[in-house]
Amino acid sequence: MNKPEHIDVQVEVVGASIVFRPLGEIDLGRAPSLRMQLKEAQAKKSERLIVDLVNVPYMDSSGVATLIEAMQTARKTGARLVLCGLQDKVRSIFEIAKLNMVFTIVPGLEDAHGA
Amino acid sequence: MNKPEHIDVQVEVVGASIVFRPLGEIDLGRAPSLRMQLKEAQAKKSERLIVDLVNVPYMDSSGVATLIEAMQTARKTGARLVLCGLQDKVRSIFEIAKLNMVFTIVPGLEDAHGA
Amino acid sequence: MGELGTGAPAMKLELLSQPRLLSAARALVSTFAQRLGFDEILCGQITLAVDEALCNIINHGYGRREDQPIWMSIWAVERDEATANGQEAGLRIVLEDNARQVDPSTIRSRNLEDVRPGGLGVYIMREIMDEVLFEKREGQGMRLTLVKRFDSTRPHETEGAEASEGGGRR
Amino acid sequence: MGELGTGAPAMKLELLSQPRLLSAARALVSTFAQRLGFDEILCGQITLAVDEALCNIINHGYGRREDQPIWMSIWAVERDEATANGQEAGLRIVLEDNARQVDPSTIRSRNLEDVRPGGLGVYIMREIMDEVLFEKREGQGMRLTLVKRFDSTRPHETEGAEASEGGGRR
Ligand SMILES: Nc1ncnc2c1ncn2[C@@H]1O[C@H](COP(=O)(O)OP(=O)(O)O)[C@@H](O)[C@H]1O
Ligand SMILES: Nc1ncnc2c1ncn2[C@@H]1O[C@H](COP(=O)(O)OP(=O)(O)O)[C@@H](O)[C@H]1O
Repeated sequence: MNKPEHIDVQVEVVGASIVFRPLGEIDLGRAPSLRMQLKEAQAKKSERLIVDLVNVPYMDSSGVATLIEAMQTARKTGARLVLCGLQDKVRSIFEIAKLNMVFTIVPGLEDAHGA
Repeated sequence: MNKPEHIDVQVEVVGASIVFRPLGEIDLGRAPSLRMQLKEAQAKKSERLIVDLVNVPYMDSSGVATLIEAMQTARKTGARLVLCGLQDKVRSIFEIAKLNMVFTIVPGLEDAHGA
Repeated sequence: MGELGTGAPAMKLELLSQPRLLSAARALVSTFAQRLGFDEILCGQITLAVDEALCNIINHGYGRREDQPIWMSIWAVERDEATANGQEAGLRIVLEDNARQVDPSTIRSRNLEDVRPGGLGVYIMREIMDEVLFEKREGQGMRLTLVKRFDSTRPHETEGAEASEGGGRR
Repeated sequence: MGELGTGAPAMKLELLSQPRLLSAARALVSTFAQRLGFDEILCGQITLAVDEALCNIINHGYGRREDQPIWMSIWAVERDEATANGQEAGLRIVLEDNARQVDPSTIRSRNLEDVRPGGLGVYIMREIMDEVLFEKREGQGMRLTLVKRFDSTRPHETEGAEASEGGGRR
Protein backbone atom coordinates (compact mmCIF):
# COMPACT_ATOMS: atom_id res chain seq x y z
CA MET A 1 0.00 0.00 0.00
CA ASN A 2 2.73 2.45 0.96
CA LYS A 3 6.22 2.44 -0.44
CA PRO A 4 9.05 1.66 2.00
CA GLU A 5 10.41 4.91 3.37
CA HIS A 6 13.86 6.09 2.51
CA ILE A 7 16.39 7.86 4.68
CA ASP A 8 19.13 9.98 3.13
CA VAL A 9 22.65 9.12 4.25
CA GLN A 10 25.91 10.92 3.45
CA VAL A 11 28.79 8.46 3.17
CA GLU A 12 32.42 9.65 3.06
CA VAL A 13 35.68 7.74 3.13
CA VAL A 14 38.23 9.49 5.36
CA GLY A 15 41.53 7.58 5.56
CA ALA A 16 40.84 4.15 7.05
CA SER A 17 37.38 5.23 8.23
CA ILE A 18 33.98 5.42 6.63
CA VAL A 19 31.84 8.26 7.96
CA PHE A 20 28.17 7.35 7.74
CA ARG A 21 25.84 10.32 8.38
CA PRO A 22 22.05 9.73 8.26
CA LEU A 23 19.79 12.77 7.80
CA GLY A 24 16.50 12.90 9.69
CA GLU A 25 14.47 10.91 12.16
CA ILE A 26 15.11 7.17 12.38
CA ASP A 27 11.93 5.27 13.17
CA LEU A 28 10.08 2.07 12.28
CA GLY A 29 9.39 3.26 8.75
CA ARG A 30 12.95 4.29 7.98
CA ALA A 31 14.99 1.70 9.88
CA PRO A 32 14.91 -0.82 6.97
CA SER A 33 16.42 1.80 4.65
CA LEU A 34 19.09 2.59 7.24
CA ARG A 35 19.84 -1.12 7.66
CA MET A 36 20.36 -1.64 3.93
CA GLN A 37 22.66 1.34 3.63
CA LEU A 38 24.67 0.28 6.68
CA LYS A 39 25.16 -3.15 5.12
CA GLU A 40 26.44 -1.54 1.93
CA ALA A 41 28.85 0.62 3.88
CA GLN A 42 30.09 -2.35 5.89
CA ALA A 43 30.63 -4.36 2.73
CA LYS A 44 33.42 -1.90 1.91
CA LYS A 45 35.39 -3.40 4.81
CA SER A 46 37.01 -0.28 6.25
CA GLU A 47 38.86 -0.48 9.58
CA ARG A 48 36.43 1.89 11.25
CA LEU A 49 32.78 2.75 10.65
CA ILE A 50 31.83 6.09 12.18
CA VAL A 51 28.09 6.63 12.46
CA ASP A 52 27.67 10.38 12.84
CA LEU A 53 24.22 11.08 14.30
CA VAL A 54 24.58 14.87 14.32
CA ASN A 55 21.64 15.25 11.91
CA VAL A 56 19.37 12.72 13.62
CA PRO A 57 16.90 14.51 15.93
CA TYR A 58 15.09 11.32 16.94
CA MET A 59 15.66 7.57 17.08
CA ASP A 60 13.43 4.80 18.37
CA SER A 61 14.29 1.20 19.25
CA SER A 62 14.12 0.06 15.62
CA GLY A 63 17.01 2.42 14.93
CA VAL A 64 18.88 1.13 17.96
CA ALA A 65 18.28 -2.47 16.84
CA THR A 66 19.74 -1.63 13.45
CA LEU A 67 22.86 -0.20 15.08
CA ILE A 68 23.25 -3.24 17.35
CA GLU A 69 23.11 -5.46 14.29
CA ALA A 70 25.77 -3.33 12.60
CA MET A 71 27.96 -3.58 15.69
CA GLN A 72 27.70 -7.37 15.65
CA THR A 73 28.66 -7.42 11.98
CA ALA A 74 31.61 -5.15 12.73
CA ARG A 75 32.81 -7.44 15.53
CA LYS A 76 32.73 -10.47 13.26
CA THR A 77 34.97 -8.75 10.73
CA GLY A 78 37.25 -7.12 13.31
CA ALA A 79 36.18 -3.59 12.34
CA ARG A 80 35.43 -0.82 14.85
CA LEU A 81 32.03 0.87 15.05
CA VAL A 82 31.95 4.30 16.65
CA LEU A 83 28.93 6.54 17.27
CA CYS A 84 29.25 10.32 17.50
CA GLY A 85 27.20 13.50 17.40
CA LEU A 86 24.29 12.21 19.51
CA GLN A 87 21.67 14.86 20.20
CA ASP A 88 20.10 14.85 23.69
CA LYS A 89 16.96 12.99 22.68
CA VAL A 90 18.98 10.30 20.92
CA ARG A 91 21.44 9.99 23.80
CA SER A 92 18.44 9.48 26.07
CA ILE A 93 17.38 6.21 24.39
CA PHE A 94 20.92 4.80 24.63
CA GLU A 95 20.98 5.65 28.34
CA ILE A 96 17.55 4.21 29.03
CA ALA A 97 18.44 1.00 27.21
CA LYS A 98 21.79 0.89 29.06
CA LEU A 99 23.63 0.78 25.76
CA ASN A 100 25.96 3.71 26.38
CA MET A 101 28.48 1.21 27.77
CA VAL A 102 27.96 -1.29 24.97
CA PHE A 103 28.64 1.10 22.10
CA THR A 104 31.72 3.24 21.69
CA ILE A 105 30.16 6.70 21.88
CA VAL A 106 32.24 9.87 21.50
CA PRO A 107 31.11 13.50 21.41
CA GLY A 108 32.06 14.72 17.95
CA LEU A 109 33.41 13.51 14.63
CA GLU A 110 36.91 14.76 15.47
CA ASP A 111 36.97 12.41 18.48
CA ALA A 112 35.72 9.47 16.44
CA HIS A 113 38.70 9.05 14.16
CA GLY A 114 40.94 8.03 17.06
CA ALA A 115 38.34 6.00 18.99
CA MET B 1 -12.48 24.85 32.70
CA ASN B 2 -8.99 25.74 31.55
CA LYS B 3 -7.00 28.71 32.72
CA PRO B 4 -6.27 31.44 30.18
CA GLU B 5 -2.86 30.80 28.67
CA HIS B 6 0.04 33.09 29.33
CA ILE B 7 2.79 34.19 26.97
CA ASP B 8 6.12 35.40 28.33
CA VAL B 9 7.25 38.79 27.05
CA GLN B 10 10.55 40.58 27.64
CA VAL B 11 10.05 44.35 27.85
CA GLU B 12 13.01 46.76 27.76
CA VAL B 13 13.16 50.52 27.56
CA VAL B 14 15.89 51.65 25.15
CA GLY B 15 16.06 55.47 24.87
CA ALA B 16 12.73 56.70 23.51
CA SER B 17 11.71 53.17 22.45
CA ILE B 18 10.13 50.26 24.22
CA VAL B 19 11.29 46.88 22.93
CA PHE B 20 8.55 44.29 23.35
CA ARG B 21 9.75 40.72 22.74
CA PRO B 22 7.21 37.85 23.07
CA LEU B 23 8.58 34.33 23.56
CA GLY B 24 6.82 31.43 21.85
CA GLU B 25 3.93 30.72 19.52
CA ILE B 26 1.13 33.28 19.37
CA ASP B 27 -2.22 31.61 18.80
CA LEU B 28 -5.86 31.82 19.86
CA GLY B 29 -5.08 30.69 23.40
CA ARG B 30 -2.25 33.14 23.95
CA ALA B 31 -3.42 36.21 22.02
CA PRO B 32 -5.43 37.59 24.99
CA SER B 33 -2.31 37.52 27.18
CA LEU B 34 -0.33 39.25 24.42
CA ARG B 35 -3.05 41.87 24.07
CA MET B 36 -3.03 42.70 27.78
CA GLN B 37 0.73 43.03 27.90
CA LEU B 38 0.75 45.20 24.76
CA LYS B 39 -1.78 47.51 26.39
CA GLU B 40 0.42 47.80 29.47
CA ALA B 41 3.46 48.59 27.35
CA GLN B 42 1.52 51.20 25.36
CA ALA B 43 0.27 52.83 28.57
CA LYS B 44 3.89 53.86 29.16
CA LYS B 45 3.56 56.26 26.20
CA SER B 46 6.98 55.90 24.60
CA GLU B 47 7.64 57.45 21.21
CA ARG B 48 8.25 54.10 19.58
CA LEU B 49 7.03 50.58 20.35
CA ILE B 50 9.25 47.94 18.76
CA VAL B 51 7.66 44.49 18.65
CA ASP B 52 10.58 42.10 18.19
CA LEU B 53 9.24 38.78 16.89
CA VAL B 54 12.61 37.03 16.76
CA ASN B 55 11.46 34.42 19.30
CA VAL B 56 8.03 33.83 17.77
CA PRO B 57 8.10 30.72 15.55
CA TYR B 58 4.38 30.89 14.72
CA MET B 59 1.53 33.40 14.65
CA ASP B 60 -2.08 33.00 13.55
CA SER B 61 -4.68 35.64 12.71
CA SER B 62 -5.55 36.22 16.37
CA GLY B 63 -1.96 37.39 16.87
CA VAL B 64 -2.20 39.57 13.78
CA ALA B 65 -5.50 41.06 15.02
CA THR B 66 -3.82 41.93 18.31
CA LEU B 67 -1.02 43.72 16.49
CA ILE B 68 -3.49 45.63 14.28
CA GLU B 69 -5.26 46.80 17.41
CA ALA B 70 -1.95 47.92 18.92
CA MET B 71 -1.15 49.82 15.71
CA GLN B 72 -4.48 51.63 15.87
CA THR B 73 -3.80 52.58 19.50
CA ALA B 74 -0.35 53.81 18.53
CA ARG B 75 -1.77 55.97 15.74
CA LYS B 76 -4.24 57.60 18.10
CA THR B 77 -1.46 58.63 20.46
CA GLY B 78 0.99 59.61 17.74
CA ALA B 79 3.44 56.83 18.66
CA ARG B 80 5.25 54.62 16.14
CA LEU B 81 4.81 50.86 16.04
CA VAL B 82 7.58 48.87 14.35
CA LEU B 83 7.80 45.11 13.80
CA CYS B 84 11.14 43.34 13.47
CA GLY B 85 12.71 39.89 13.60
CA LEU B 86 9.96 38.09 11.66
CA GLN B 87 10.72 34.43 11.04
CA ASP B 88 9.72 33.02 7.61
CA LYS B 89 6.51 31.41 8.84
CA VAL B 90 5.42 34.61 10.56
CA ARG B 91 6.33 36.75 7.58
CA SER B 92 4.18 34.45 5.47
CA ILE B 93 0.95 35.38 7.29
CA PHE B 94 1.66 39.12 6.91
CA GLU B 95 2.23 38.59 3.19
CA ILE B 96 -0.87 36.47 2.70
CA ALA B 97 -3.01 39.03 4.56
CA LYS B 98 -1.36 41.84 2.54
CA LEU B 99 -0.31 43.53 5.75
CA ASN B 100 3.37 43.88 4.92
CA MET B 101 2.56 47.31 3.48
CA VAL B 102 0.32 48.30 6.38
CA PHE B 103 2.84 47.67 9.15
CA THR B 104 6.32 49.12 9.35
CA ILE B 105 8.37 45.93 9.15
CA VAL B 106 12.17 45.99 9.33
CA PRO B 107 14.61 43.09 9.38
CA GLY B 108 16.35 43.33 12.76
CA LEU B 109 16.21 45.20 16.03
CA GLU B 110 19.12 47.43 14.98
CA ASP B 111 17.01 48.68 12.03
CA ALA B 112 13.98 49.27 14.22
CA HIS B 113 15.36 52.07 16.36
CA GLY B 114 15.57 54.40 13.38
CA ALA B 115 12.37 53.30 11.66
CA MET C 1 -8.59 12.10 -12.21
CA GLY C 2 -9.84 10.24 -9.13
CA GLU C 3 -10.80 12.32 -6.16
CA LEU C 4 -8.14 12.87 -3.56
CA GLY C 5 -9.09 10.97 -0.44
CA THR C 6 -11.55 8.17 -0.77
CA GLY C 7 -11.74 5.28 1.67
CA ALA C 8 -10.68 5.47 5.29
CA PRO C 9 -8.72 8.58 6.31
CA ALA C 10 -5.08 7.98 7.26
CA MET C 11 -5.81 9.75 10.54
CA LYS C 12 -8.79 11.18 12.34
CA LEU C 13 -8.32 13.43 15.35
CA GLU C 14 -11.19 14.15 17.70
CA LEU C 15 -10.45 17.08 19.98
CA LEU C 16 -12.32 19.20 22.48
CA SER C 17 -12.97 22.83 21.51
CA GLN C 18 -10.09 24.14 23.64
CA PRO C 19 -7.47 26.64 22.48
CA ARG C 20 -4.77 24.82 24.48
CA LEU C 21 -5.12 21.84 22.12
CA LEU C 22 -4.45 23.80 18.94
CA SER C 23 -0.67 23.58 19.11
CA ALA C 24 -0.85 19.77 19.19
CA ALA C 25 -3.28 19.71 16.27
CA ARG C 26 -0.96 22.02 14.32
CA ALA C 27 2.03 19.79 15.04
CA LEU C 28 0.14 16.78 13.72
CA VAL C 29 -0.79 18.52 10.46
CA SER C 30 2.56 20.15 9.92
CA THR C 31 4.58 16.98 10.54
CA PHE C 32 2.36 14.91 8.31
CA ALA C 33 2.51 17.47 5.48
CA GLN C 34 6.29 17.46 5.82
CA ARG C 35 6.49 13.66 5.66
CA LEU C 36 4.37 13.78 2.49
CA GLY C 37 6.93 16.06 0.90
CA PHE C 38 5.44 19.57 1.06
CA ASP C 39 8.23 22.13 1.48
CA GLU C 40 8.70 24.03 4.72
CA ILE C 41 6.85 27.18 3.66
CA LEU C 42 3.90 25.17 2.37
CA CYS C 43 3.76 23.04 5.55
CA GLY C 44 3.57 26.26 7.54
CA GLN C 45 0.83 27.65 5.32
CA ILE C 46 -1.28 24.48 5.35
CA THR C 47 -0.95 24.40 9.13
CA LEU C 48 -2.03 28.04 9.34
CA ALA C 49 -5.11 27.39 7.20
CA VAL C 50 -6.17 24.47 9.41
CA ASP C 51 -5.49 26.49 12.56
CA GLU C 52 -7.67 29.35 11.30
CA ALA C 53 -10.46 26.89 10.56
CA LEU C 54 -10.21 25.36 14.05
CA CYS C 55 -10.23 28.84 15.64
CA ASN C 56 -13.40 29.70 13.74
CA ILE C 57 -15.14 26.56 14.95
CA ILE C 58 -14.17 27.38 18.53
CA ASN C 59 -15.06 31.09 18.25
CA HIS C 60 -18.06 31.22 15.93
CA GLY C 61 -19.36 27.66 15.87
CA TYR C 62 -19.20 26.92 19.58
CA GLY C 63 -19.07 30.49 20.95
CA ARG C 64 -15.96 29.60 23.01
CA ARG C 65 -17.55 26.66 24.81
CA GLU C 66 -14.64 24.37 25.67
CA ASP C 67 -16.34 20.99 26.05
CA GLN C 68 -17.52 20.42 22.49
CA PRO C 69 -16.11 17.96 19.91
CA ILE C 70 -14.26 18.78 16.70
CA TRP C 71 -13.24 16.07 14.22
CA MET C 72 -10.33 16.46 11.84
CA SER C 73 -9.94 13.72 9.20
CA ILE C 74 -6.85 13.60 7.00
CA TRP C 75 -6.45 11.83 3.68
CA ALA C 76 -3.21 11.82 1.74
CA VAL C 77 -2.23 10.66 -1.69
CA GLU C 78 1.52 10.54 -2.22
CA ARG C 79 3.02 11.44 -5.55
CA ASP C 80 3.82 7.91 -6.70
CA GLU C 81 0.55 6.50 -5.38
CA ALA C 82 -1.20 9.15 -7.42
CA THR C 83 0.52 8.16 -10.64
CA ALA C 84 -0.35 4.53 -10.01
CA ASN C 85 -4.02 5.13 -9.22
CA GLY C 86 -4.87 8.07 -11.44
CA GLN C 87 -5.62 10.17 -8.35
CA GLU C 88 -4.47 13.68 -7.65
CA ALA C 89 -1.59 13.86 -5.20
CA GLY C 90 -1.95 15.97 -2.09
CA LEU C 91 -3.64 16.41 1.22
CA ARG C 92 -7.36 16.58 2.06
CA ILE C 93 -8.42 17.70 5.51
CA VAL C 94 -12.04 17.65 6.63
CA LEU C 95 -13.16 19.43 9.81
CA GLU C 96 -16.52 18.58 11.31
CA ASP C 97 -18.36 19.88 14.36
CA ASN C 98 -21.69 19.72 16.18
CA ALA C 99 -22.00 23.49 16.30
CA ARG C 100 -24.88 25.63 15.11
CA GLN C 101 -25.50 25.46 11.37
CA VAL C 102 -25.04 28.57 9.30
CA ASP C 103 -25.65 29.26 5.64
CA PRO C 104 -22.23 28.59 4.01
CA SER C 105 -22.59 31.75 1.92
CA THR C 106 -22.46 33.86 5.10
CA ILE C 107 -18.98 32.57 5.93
CA ARG C 108 -16.75 35.01 4.14
CA SER C 109 -13.99 37.49 4.59
CA ARG C 110 -14.39 41.19 4.98
CA ASN C 111 -12.76 43.63 2.57
CA LEU C 112 -9.06 43.56 3.38
CA GLU C 113 -8.55 47.20 2.45
CA ASP C 114 -10.49 48.10 5.58
CA VAL C 115 -7.66 47.27 7.99
CA ARG C 116 -9.01 46.31 11.40
CA PRO C 117 -8.57 43.52 13.93
CA GLY C 118 -10.17 40.24 12.88
CA GLY C 119 -11.80 39.01 9.73
CA LEU C 120 -8.74 37.40 8.15
CA GLY C 121 -9.28 33.69 8.78
CA VAL C 122 -11.43 32.74 5.80
CA TYR C 123 -9.37 34.91 3.47
CA ILE C 124 -6.18 33.16 4.62
CA MET C 125 -7.71 29.72 4.08
CA ARG C 126 -8.75 30.60 0.54
CA GLU C 127 -5.38 32.16 -0.26
CA ILE C 128 -3.54 29.00 0.81
CA MET C 129 -5.72 26.02 -0.07
CA ASP C 130 -6.88 24.79 -3.48
CA GLU C 131 -10.34 23.94 -2.18
CA VAL C 132 -12.26 25.49 0.72
CA LEU C 133 -15.79 24.15 1.01
CA PHE C 134 -18.22 24.88 3.87
CA GLU C 135 -21.28 22.63 4.14
CA LYS C 136 -24.00 21.80 6.62
CA ARG C 137 -23.65 18.25 7.90
CA GLU C 138 -26.60 15.91 7.83
CA GLY C 139 -28.44 16.44 11.12
CA GLN C 140 -26.31 18.94 12.98
CA GLY C 141 -23.06 20.83 12.73
CA MET C 142 -20.85 22.05 9.89
CA ARG C 143 -18.24 20.44 7.64
CA LEU C 144 -15.26 22.24 6.12
CA THR C 145 -13.19 20.55 3.42
CA LEU C 146 -9.68 21.86 2.78
CA VAL C 147 -7.59 20.47 -0.08
CA LYS C 148 -4.00 21.23 -1.02
CA ARG C 149 -2.47 19.55 -4.07
CA PHE C 150 1.20 19.14 -4.84
CA ASP C 151 0.35 20.76 -8.18
CA SER C 152 -1.28 23.64 -6.42
CA THR C 153 -3.01 26.38 -8.37
CA ARG C 154 -2.55 28.77 -5.45
CA PRO C 155 0.40 31.13 -5.55
CA HIS C 156 3.25 30.07 -3.29
CA GLU C 157 3.92 33.48 -1.75
CA THR C 158 7.45 34.34 -0.89
CA GLU C 159 9.16 37.56 0.01
CA GLY C 160 8.63 40.09 -2.75
CA ALA C 161 6.43 37.83 -4.86
CA GLU C 162 3.11 39.52 -5.45
CA ALA C 163 1.72 36.97 -7.88
CA SER C 164 -1.77 37.12 -6.41
CA GLU C 165 -2.00 40.93 -6.27
CA GLY C 166 -5.35 41.94 -7.56
CA GLY C 167 -6.59 38.38 -7.21
CA GLY C 168 -9.71 39.84 -5.67
CA ARG C 169 -11.52 39.44 -2.40
CA ARG C 170 -13.57 36.42 -1.60
CA MET D 1 -6.34 11.25 44.98
CA GLY D 2 -8.72 11.19 42.04
CA GLU D 3 -7.69 9.18 39.04
CA LEU D 4 -5.91 11.05 36.29
CA GLY D 5 -8.18 11.22 33.29
CA THR D 6 -11.84 10.65 33.77
CA GLY D 7 -14.48 12.02 31.43
CA ALA D 8 -13.92 12.71 27.76
CA PRO D 9 -10.32 12.64 26.56
CA ALA D 10 -8.90 16.00 25.46
CA MET D 11 -7.94 14.34 22.18
CA LYS D 12 -8.45 11.02 20.48
CA LEU D 13 -6.46 10.11 17.40
CA GLU D 14 -7.52 7.25 15.16
CA LEU D 15 -4.77 6.23 12.79
CA LEU D 16 -4.14 3.44 10.33
CA SER D 17 -1.38 0.96 11.22
CA GLN D 18 1.17 2.60 8.91
CA PRO D 19 4.75 3.46 9.88
CA ARG D 20 4.58 6.66 7.79
CA LEU D 21 2.00 8.05 10.24
CA LEU D 22 4.17 7.63 13.34
CA SER D 23 6.01 10.94 12.99
CA ALA D 24 2.73 12.86 13.03
CA ALA D 25 1.49 10.92 16.07
CA ARG D 26 4.79 11.67 17.84
CA ALA D 27 4.50 15.37 17.03
CA LEU D 28 1.01 15.45 18.52
CA VAL D 29 2.12 13.81 21.77
CA SER D 30 5.33 15.76 22.11
CA THR D 31 3.75 19.16 21.47
CA PHE D 32 0.91 18.48 23.86
CA ALA D 33 3.27 17.28 26.61
CA GLN D 34 5.30 20.44 26.09
CA ARG D 35 2.22 22.68 26.34
CA LEU D 36 1.33 20.92 29.61
CA GLY D 37 4.70 21.87 31.01
CA PHE D 38 6.83 18.73 30.82
CA ASP D 39 10.47 19.67 30.21
CA GLU D 40 12.15 18.95 26.90
CA ILE D 41 13.86 15.72 27.95
CA LEU D 42 10.64 14.36 29.44
CA CYS D 43 8.63 15.31 26.34
CA GLY D 44 11.12 13.37 24.28
CA GLN D 45 10.92 10.36 26.59
CA ILE D 46 7.12 10.31 26.74
CA THR D 47 7.03 10.52 22.95
CA LEU D 48 9.49 7.64 22.70
CA ALA D 49 7.39 5.46 25.00
CA VAL D 50 4.27 6.10 22.92
CA ASP D 51 6.17 5.48 19.69
CA GLU D 52 7.46 2.14 20.97
CA ALA D 53 3.92 1.15 21.92
CA LEU D 54 2.60 2.09 18.47
CA CYS D 55 5.44 0.15 16.79
CA ASN D 56 4.54 -2.94 18.81
CA ILE D 57 0.90 -2.73 17.78
CA ILE D 58 1.95 -2.45 14.12
CA ASN D 59 4.60 -5.20 14.35
CA HIS D 60 3.18 -7.72 16.80
CA GLY D 61 -0.50 -6.88 17.03
CA TYR D 62 -1.21 -6.46 13.34
CA GLY D 63 1.80 -8.31 11.87
CA ARG D 64 2.63 -5.28 9.70
CA ARG D 65 -0.79 -5.08 8.05
CA GLU D 66 -1.19 -1.41 7.11
CA ASP D 67 -4.96 -1.01 6.91
CA GLN D 68 -5.91 -1.59 10.53
CA PRO D 69 -7.07 1.00 13.10
CA ILE D 70 -5.24 2.20 16.20
CA TRP D 71 -6.85 4.58 18.69
CA MET D 72 -4.84 6.88 20.92
CA SER D 73 -6.80 8.77 23.60
CA ILE D 74 -5.12 11.48 25.66
CA TRP D 75 -6.22 12.87 29.00
CA ALA D 76 -4.39 15.64 30.78
CA VAL D 77 -4.67 17.19 34.20
CA GLU D 78 -2.72 20.41 34.53
CA ARG D 79 -0.98 21.27 37.76
CA ASP D 80 -3.46 23.88 38.96
CA GLU D 81 -6.50 21.86 37.86
CA ALA D 82 -5.09 19.01 39.90
CA THR D 83 -4.82 21.08 43.06
CA ALA D 84 -8.37 22.30 42.57
CA ASN D 85 -9.90 18.86 41.95
CA GLY D 86 -7.76 16.62 44.13
CA GLN D 87 -6.55 14.78 41.03
CA GLU D 88 -3.03 13.81 40.17
CA ALA D 89 -1.46 16.09 37.57
CA GLY D 90 -0.02 14.55 34.43
CA LEU D 91 -0.73 12.80 31.20
CA ARG D 92 -2.65 9.57 30.52
CA ILE D 93 -2.45 7.98 27.10
CA VAL D 94 -4.51 4.94 26.16
CA LEU D 95 -3.77 2.95 23.00
CA GLU D 96 -6.37 0.54 21.68
CA ASP D 97 -6.43 -1.79 18.69
CA ASN D 98 -8.44 -4.54 17.04
CA ALA D 99 -5.44 -6.86 16.85
CA ARG D 100 -5.14 -10.41 18.13
CA GLN D 101 -5.45 -10.73 21.89
CA VAL D 102 -2.47 -11.99 23.85
CA ASP D 103 -2.04 -12.75 27.52
CA PRO D 104 -0.67 -9.47 28.98
CA SER D 105 1.89 -11.42 31.01
CA THR D 106 3.58 -12.55 27.77
CA ILE D 107 4.33 -8.95 26.81
CA ARG D 108 7.68 -8.36 28.42
CA SER D 109 11.23 -7.41 27.77
CA ARG D 110 14.12 -9.76 27.31
CA ASN D 111 17.16 -9.67 29.55
CA LEU D 112 19.06 -6.53 28.55
CA GLU D 113 22.44 -8.06 29.36
CA ASP D 114 22.00 -10.24 26.31
CA VAL D 115 22.70 -7.48 23.80
CA ARG D 116 21.01 -8.18 20.48
CA PRO D 117 18.77 -6.38 18.01
CA GLY D 118 15.18 -5.90 19.23
CA GLY D 119 13.40 -6.54 22.49
CA LEU D 120 13.80 -3.05 23.96
CA GLY D 121 10.37 -1.49 23.47
CA VAL D 122 8.55 -2.71 26.56
CA TYR D 123 11.60 -2.09 28.72
CA ILE D 124 11.80 1.51 27.48
CA MET D 125 8.10 2.10 28.17
CA ARG D 126 8.45 0.83 31.74
CA GLU D 127 11.62 2.85 32.33
CA ILE D 128 9.92 6.08 31.26
CA MET D 129 6.28 5.88 32.33
CA ASP D 130 4.78 5.66 35.82
CA GLU D 131 2.14 3.18 34.71
CA VAL D 132 2.24 0.66 31.86
CA LEU D 133 -0.79 -1.60 31.79
CA PHE D 134 -1.63 -4.10 29.04
CA GLU D 135 -5.18 -5.46 28.97
CA LYS D 136 -7.47 -7.38 26.65
CA ARG D 137 -10.34 -5.18 25.43
CA GLU D 138 -13.87 -6.42 25.72
CA GLY D 139 -14.60 -8.32 22.51
CA GLN D 140 -11.41 -7.93 20.48
CA GLY D 141 -8.07 -6.20 20.53
CA MET D 142 -5.72 -4.94 23.22
CA ARG D 143 -5.56 -1.83 25.39
CA LEU D 144 -2.36 -0.26 26.71
CA THR D 145 -2.53 2.48 29.35
CA LEU D 146 0.49 4.74 29.78
CA VAL D 147 0.60 7.32 32.58
CA LYS D 148 3.22 9.96 33.32
CA ARG D 149 2.78 12.23 36.34
CA PHE D 150 4.46 15.55 36.93
CA ASP D 151 5.53 14.04 40.26
CA SER D 152 6.99 11.05 38.51
CA THR D 153 8.46 8.17 40.45
CA ARG D 154 10.57 7.18 37.46
CA PRO D 155 14.16 8.39 37.36
CA HIS D 156 14.69 11.30 34.99
CA GLU D 157 17.82 10.00 33.32
CA THR D 158 20.40 12.49 32.26
CA GLU D 159 23.97 12.14 31.17
CA GLY D 160 25.97 10.36 33.83
CA ALA D 161 23.00 9.80 36.13
CA GLU D 162 22.66 6.11 36.89
CA ALA D 163 19.88 6.38 39.41
CA SER D 164 18.04 3.35 38.09
CA GLU D 165 21.09 1.09 37.87
CA GLY D 166 20.22 -2.28 39.28
CA GLY D 167 16.54 -1.39 39.08
CA GLY D 168 16.00 -4.86 37.71
CA ARG D 169 14.58 -6.26 34.52
CA ARG D 170 10.92 -6.35 33.85
N1 LIG E 1 -17.18 27.78 11.74
C1 LIG E 1 -17.97 28.87 11.57
N2 LIG E 1 -19.25 28.88 11.99
C2 LIG E 1 -20.04 29.97 11.83
N3 LIG E 1 -19.61 31.11 11.26
C3 LIG E 1 -18.37 31.18 10.83
C4 LIG E 1 -17.48 30.08 10.94
N4 LIG E 1 -16.29 30.45 10.40
C5 LIG E 1 -16.44 31.71 9.99
N5 LIG E 1 -17.68 32.17 10.22
C6 LIG E 1 -18.20 33.50 9.86
O1 LIG E 1 -17.37 34.06 8.88
C7 LIG E 1 -16.81 35.31 9.33
C8 LIG E 1 -15.39 35.52 8.80
O2 LIG E 1 -14.48 34.67 9.48
P1 LIG E 1 -12.95 35.02 9.53
O3 LIG E 1 -12.52 35.47 8.18
O4 LIG E 1 -12.22 33.86 10.09
O5 LIG E 1 -12.83 36.27 10.52
P2 LIG E 1 -13.11 36.39 12.08
O6 LIG E 1 -13.15 34.99 12.62
O7 LIG E 1 -11.96 37.17 12.61
O8 LIG E 1 -14.41 37.11 12.19
C9 LIG E 1 -16.91 35.27 10.82
O9 LIG E 1 -16.98 36.56 11.41
C10 LIG E 1 -18.18 34.46 11.04
O10 LIG E 1 -19.32 35.28 10.93
N1 LIG F 1 0.97 -5.02 21.07
C1 LIG F 1 1.47 -6.26 21.23
N2 LIG F 1 0.76 -7.34 20.87
C2 LIG F 1 1.26 -8.58 21.03
N3 LIG F 1 2.46 -8.84 21.56
C3 LIG F 1 3.23 -7.82 21.94
C4 LIG F 1 2.77 -6.48 21.80
N4 LIG F 1 3.74 -5.65 22.27
C5 LIG F 1 4.75 -6.45 22.67
N5 LIG F 1 4.46 -7.76 22.48
C6 LIG F 1 5.31 -8.93 22.83
O1 LIG F 1 6.30 -8.48 23.77
C7 LIG F 1 7.63 -8.71 23.25
C8 LIG F 1 8.58 -7.60 23.70
O2 LIG F 1 8.31 -6.41 22.99
P1 LIG F 1 9.44 -5.33 22.86
O3 LIG F 1 10.10 -5.18 24.19
O4 LIG F 1 8.84 -4.09 22.32
O5 LIG F 1 10.52 -5.92 21.85
P2 LIG F 1 10.38 -6.26 20.29
O6 LIG F 1 9.17 -5.57 19.79
O7 LIG F 1 11.63 -5.74 19.68
O8 LIG F 1 10.29 -7.75 20.22
C9 LIG F 1 7.44 -8.81 21.75
O9 LIG F 1 8.46 -9.58 21.16
C10 LIG F 1 6.06 -9.46 21.64
O10 LIG F 1 6.16 -10.84 21.77
